[in-house]
Amino acid sequence: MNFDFSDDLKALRDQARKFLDERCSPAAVRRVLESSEPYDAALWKEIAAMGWTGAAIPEEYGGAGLGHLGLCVLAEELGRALAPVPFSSSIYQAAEAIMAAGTPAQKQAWLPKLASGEVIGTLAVAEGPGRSTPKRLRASIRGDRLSGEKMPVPDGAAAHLAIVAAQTDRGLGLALVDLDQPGVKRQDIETIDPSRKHAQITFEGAKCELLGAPGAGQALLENVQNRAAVLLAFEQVGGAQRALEMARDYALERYAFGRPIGSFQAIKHKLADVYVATELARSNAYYGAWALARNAPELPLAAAAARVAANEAFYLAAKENIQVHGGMGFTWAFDCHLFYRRSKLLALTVGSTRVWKDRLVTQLETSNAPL
Amino acid sequence: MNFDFSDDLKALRDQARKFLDERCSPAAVRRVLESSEPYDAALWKEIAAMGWTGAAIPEEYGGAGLGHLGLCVLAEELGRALAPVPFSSSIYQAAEAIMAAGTPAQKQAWLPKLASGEVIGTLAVAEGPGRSTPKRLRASIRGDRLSGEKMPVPDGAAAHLAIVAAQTDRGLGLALVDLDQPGVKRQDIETIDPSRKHAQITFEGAKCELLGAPGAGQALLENVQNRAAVLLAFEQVGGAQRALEMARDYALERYAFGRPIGSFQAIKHKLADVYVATELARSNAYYGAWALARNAPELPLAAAAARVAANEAFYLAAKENIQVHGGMGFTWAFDCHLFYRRSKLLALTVGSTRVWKDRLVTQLETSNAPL
Amino acid sequence: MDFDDTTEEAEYRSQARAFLEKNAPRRDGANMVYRAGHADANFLAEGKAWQAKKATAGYAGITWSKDWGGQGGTAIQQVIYDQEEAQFGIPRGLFDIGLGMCVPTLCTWGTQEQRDRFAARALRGDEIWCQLFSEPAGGSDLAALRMSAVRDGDDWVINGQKIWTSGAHYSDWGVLVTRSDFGAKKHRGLTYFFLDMKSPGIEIRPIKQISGASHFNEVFFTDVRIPDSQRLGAVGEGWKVSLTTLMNERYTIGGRAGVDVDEVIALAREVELEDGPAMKNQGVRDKLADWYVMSRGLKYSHFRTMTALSRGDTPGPESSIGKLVIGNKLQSMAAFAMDLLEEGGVVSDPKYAPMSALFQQTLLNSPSSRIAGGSDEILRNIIAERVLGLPADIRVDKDLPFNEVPTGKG
Amino acid sequence: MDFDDTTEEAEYRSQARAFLEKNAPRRDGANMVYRAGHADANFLAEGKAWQAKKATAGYAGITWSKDWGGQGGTAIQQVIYDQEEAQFGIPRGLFDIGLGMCVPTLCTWGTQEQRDRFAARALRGDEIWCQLFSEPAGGSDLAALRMSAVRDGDDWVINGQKIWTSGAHYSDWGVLVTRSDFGAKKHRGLTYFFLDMKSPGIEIRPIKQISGASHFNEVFFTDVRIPDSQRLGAVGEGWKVSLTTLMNERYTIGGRAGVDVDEVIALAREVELEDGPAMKNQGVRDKLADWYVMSRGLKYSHFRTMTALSRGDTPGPESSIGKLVIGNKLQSMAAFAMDLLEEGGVVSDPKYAPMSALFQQTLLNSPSSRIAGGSDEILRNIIAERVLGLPADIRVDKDLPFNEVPTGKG
Repeated sequence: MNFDFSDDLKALRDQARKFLDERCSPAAVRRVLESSEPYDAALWKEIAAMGWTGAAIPEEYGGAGLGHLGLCVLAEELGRALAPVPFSSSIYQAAEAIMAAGTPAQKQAWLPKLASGEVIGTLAVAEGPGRSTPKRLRASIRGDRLSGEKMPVPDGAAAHLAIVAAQTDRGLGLALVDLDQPGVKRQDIETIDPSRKHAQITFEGAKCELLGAPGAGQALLENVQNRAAVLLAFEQVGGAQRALEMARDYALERYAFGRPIGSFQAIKHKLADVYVATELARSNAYYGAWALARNAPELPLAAAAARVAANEAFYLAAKENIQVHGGMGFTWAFDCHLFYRRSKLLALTVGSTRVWKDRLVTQLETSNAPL
Repeated sequence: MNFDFSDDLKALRDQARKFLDERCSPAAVRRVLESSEPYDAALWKEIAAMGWTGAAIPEEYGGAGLGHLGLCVLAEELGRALAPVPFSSSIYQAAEAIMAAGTPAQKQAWLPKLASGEVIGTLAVAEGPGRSTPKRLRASIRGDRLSGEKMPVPDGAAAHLAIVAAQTDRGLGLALVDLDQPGVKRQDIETIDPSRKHAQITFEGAKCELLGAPGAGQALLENVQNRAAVLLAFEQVGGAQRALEMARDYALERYAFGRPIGSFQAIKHKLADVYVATELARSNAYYGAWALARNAPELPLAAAAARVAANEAFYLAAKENIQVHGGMGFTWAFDCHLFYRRSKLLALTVGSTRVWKDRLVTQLETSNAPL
Repeated sequence: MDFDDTTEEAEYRSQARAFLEKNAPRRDGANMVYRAGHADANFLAEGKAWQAKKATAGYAGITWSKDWGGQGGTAIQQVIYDQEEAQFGIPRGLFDIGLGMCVPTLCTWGTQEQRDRFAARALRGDEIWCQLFSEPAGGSDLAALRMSAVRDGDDWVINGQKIWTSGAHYSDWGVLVTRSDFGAKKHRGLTYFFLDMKSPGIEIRPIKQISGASHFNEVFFTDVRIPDSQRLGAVGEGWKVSLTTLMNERYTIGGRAGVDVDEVIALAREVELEDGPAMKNQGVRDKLADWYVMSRGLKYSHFRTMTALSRGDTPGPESSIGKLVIGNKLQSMAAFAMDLLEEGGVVSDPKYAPMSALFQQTLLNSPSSRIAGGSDEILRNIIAERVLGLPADIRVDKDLPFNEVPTGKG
Repeated sequence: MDFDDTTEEAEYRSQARAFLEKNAPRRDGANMVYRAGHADANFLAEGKAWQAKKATAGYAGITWSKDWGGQGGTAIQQVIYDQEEAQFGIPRGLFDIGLGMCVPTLCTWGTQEQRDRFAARALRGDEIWCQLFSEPAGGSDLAALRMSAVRDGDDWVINGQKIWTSGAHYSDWGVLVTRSDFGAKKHRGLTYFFLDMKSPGIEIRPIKQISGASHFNEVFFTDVRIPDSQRLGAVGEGWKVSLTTLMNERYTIGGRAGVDVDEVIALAREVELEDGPAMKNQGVRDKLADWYVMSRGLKYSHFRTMTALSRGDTPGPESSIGKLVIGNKLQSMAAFAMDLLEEGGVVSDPKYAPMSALFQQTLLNSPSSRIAGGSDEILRNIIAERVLGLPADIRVDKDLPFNEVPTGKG
């Protein structure tokens, strides 16, 4: 039994934490939150230089070939630091999609640039509020031209490359679109977490090429979402753990009625429940990492379980961290809300708990995974 | 604003509580629980003699004509005392069904005897585990003969009269059946709460007459269930209140670590939550009582809300009462389990929370009740 | 059992409604969300004008005794007026604290001259009052306050900081609890004053909340002088006087807090899920039913309280269940409504987010509603202790001299 | 990252499996629910015979040091053996407490003679041990125990009552904590013994639980004499010795507790709701997903703990999350499964209730699983204090002489 990360990866995690503690303090997150800066460009350069962006990209395409387990430990640290960089859009989604379905030419064209961080990619699916079912999406591909409107697109303003879900004459497909062209209009969109910017993108006959077969869009999307769900789960576990530690530290230092508030059972038991949720999420995420790294047939089930547990753990940890901080907790000045915003943002990226619970049970119905 | 019971009814409630405190202690409930006694016959005689069974039955049919508000306050006390008598089957269900749909002759034949308690009635719908949808019921009426198997039938062994849901050539109907006849076989069935006995009843061409129109069974059932739901909600609120008081008293008297366990926030906050649930259930039940007493168009919505709140409050109060009692709480010797058993029994009589939540939302969709 | 007014109540209601119809616009979307927090000059002027009208018509200080300049009316009359007023679009929130808490304390503990000087002006809205109680050192633990008051001739010199003061920046007067003796036990050694908010040495800074709004202020005191004649109650009796203020917290009707299940239902009717409208989804229906039952449970609990008021009884602490249930319900409804919108749920731009981003705003506001005015934890303690009669928490601070109570600071 | 054994582990596992295949039947429905609680003579004989076989084959006392007669093996070997044994139908539960807690305490604190006299017999199953700790006065608060031990010559005379003792009626020996000094502080003044369960003056009464089963006993002591030579640790040091017993609580693998989400899923596949199979109902699916995530979260947490063991680390108190999650999950799953059965859900007769009334039985059993062996509240305290490092509850009893600690009695 060796259900844990290797010592090398643990060492990588420790380096990553040390680096982010210095370079990505809450103040750095706040700077992006309170400005129109699309992301922390300097930080992005540095983590790219350290090879994080290329961690799971094969060496032949300029990656570090660390594999997905390496990406998981980095994701946990990026989540813990609330890093205001387009990592999840560019790596968990765009790069994963190209690795999964790209032609050799497409891989050659984009993966090295995504690995080096010089190109930022994103995945554009949603067209406003509501479930993005294949039949409901309006964007469409005619020949090598894409038209339609996507909103919200994570890192839509910063991205150079978008993978866009759109209708083809053979059903939903994915289009690779270079965003630096006249047929593309972008506009910032206000969301609950401005430390990760989103945009509305309008495509007016923009030049594009297909990624994967014309009708294969939905299957491809679900595969990419499964992979992203595991990686996001590690970000969420990292965030939950940090929020729990913040609450614990405050409960030790803050006194009321002559004693640390952490000595009241109302606080102790609240944080015990947060701890339990976080540990259950972590263990489900580990199983997801195992399935992701091996591309195991259990991935769809493992990813759904990891996501459901992580969505709930991070949101719980973030909202109860505010509660433990009392009045100061809901002020702009304290950092609690940075975690609260991010927890809800991540809980909706690639779809809500409701959707993933349904995906989970569908797997129980269909797959032969041991119950 | 006078959203409360009248002083007369409050006086009735006080009498009822005083009487039941003396005559229906937990020991009395336990006697039925631990024996094959179908119910506490002596207690039944006394409450009938006091006119409780006839409370909501019109005087012309030998009732007290107290109306349904009177029945509500009695229900709360019977629920508080966990009274081991066939009150809900005979009064909330059988008598209500006959009052709602009986011919003058049927009312004349049965209501006076139900009012006096000399006849015990029940409603027989379920045919084993699972939802009793009209299409799924197998019992059938041919002419004046009923065949089929009903299980579990509350008070099925004690009852003289059953109102049975069965198929007619025009859809589901209700049959009035005198149970003291050869075509009827009964067998006791073990349930989670032997202080309220249930039976399996087999009808083999038993003589019966229709109650209401042949095809009107489902509509009639739903109406009777709405009325019973409000009355059961008062029993549940009474039970929840009593369980909460038991837990509170024990938390005051039981010491651990040199202090009453009721001084620990884990216990204080648990009981505060039980109190909140009980008060919300009480208020919803009051609104149900108002709608029941006036036969208001809001009854289906009010009944569903009352039932959903009451199901959850009594079960929560009963299970956390055990928790507060610790080790002694799960012993046979302590009375906590009497409430726990009853809370789950009542939560399934006339259908589960799941079903009633659905009925509630259906009302929101269809009725014009002010949202 | 009915929801009808008594004859007197009906009469009072129709008069109130007539007054409102004549003097105020019906409430609608546009004038719905008047907030006192960020009040501009314009809003202040409107608010004062409206308060003057109310006073003239006899709807200010409805429950106040006549010799305070009130109407000597009943609590139910107040509730009835509030219910009616709630249906009109008028400026809200400027006077609740002053008329509900501050001035009644002044009238209870002050001299007749002080009553004459302040009560009428407050009722007419000429002067606005705020309450300066909470401090950084003490949120739930009010008596932990450290603002020092040192006697100097006929004055007291005040130094320290208050926090969570609504309306400090537009208030004319304030009530204030200070610590005049750091060596006395925690709940002794407090002294209570009222003061001119324009006094030299007061600095007011708004507190920005998660939502971006600022409903509260920090108030810094540097050598602020208050004449001893503005002391209420004896030196060291400040706790007792504070209790009067907190008791006086006027019984406010459980007005609907922004979002209720009705809004979620409205959304569920609109939103399409994979298998049709959200309203048809059993998982969604389960949650709607839960929130509906809580929402209406509170509504009917409120009717029961009103019934008690209507009979002249005073509602007990059981009314604290409202805030406990609403705060958590708000947060869970907002989070779930956003889930129904999927990836698009994160958008908080009112141009694109359904119902003008009501749910996104609620998600960001709701944490404060679980804390401000009594945290979930304090409310559960109140219910456990005052309603159920369970013991108070063990207190290690009560009998210590204040300057020996552990604070965790060096 | 994998779930594979190391070479050594794989080797050990295959040997263990070979032993089991050769000596025991595969587990099936019939022999699945062996319970120690109500053990008849037959079950005892089988159990002892099986334990003897294990001992001979070297699978008893796997982690015990050799000089106690153990195998000097590792914790992971114990886990591996337990995993394998769990798949076979053998008598369970007779020796866990004795070999896990009692005898290790004896070996730690007793003399070499005592080790020689008792350890081997216990390992071979010739003698069964029970633990006499809890008392009516102290469940969660173990140190509140009042059983008195009075020195009389070379003996001690014991009076009082113990409770929640599993297997008292078939045990040969027991370990016992008593209070030898009521004037000393609560955690001093305790003295620890082991004794012959057949000693005169011991009366054993089974405790009937809600479910009707009796897994525990009350044990009454009337002038029971224990020779001083059977004292473990110094007089007044009983608390310290007890801690050894509790520490020694063998790391037991989180065996599936009767009902898990898998059983609810099996039911949901069968049951028809108004709109088709329960498995297709979104409300049901939401709940199944929640329980699945908890269930597998615990499973993979257990794998993480095993990994630690496999590396020779000792798992910390974080393993207490299992019991906390399982107890509540059991109760809510049982209640919900019964809801799916509607009116018929109340039937507990295995002839008629689906899955032989598994869910009805679980509803009645589950309250004990939230209390016995550490209540939800105690477990949350353990996590908060030992994992998160939050302060202990305020103790008013620790420094008082025991006979001055408030008990609420007169």
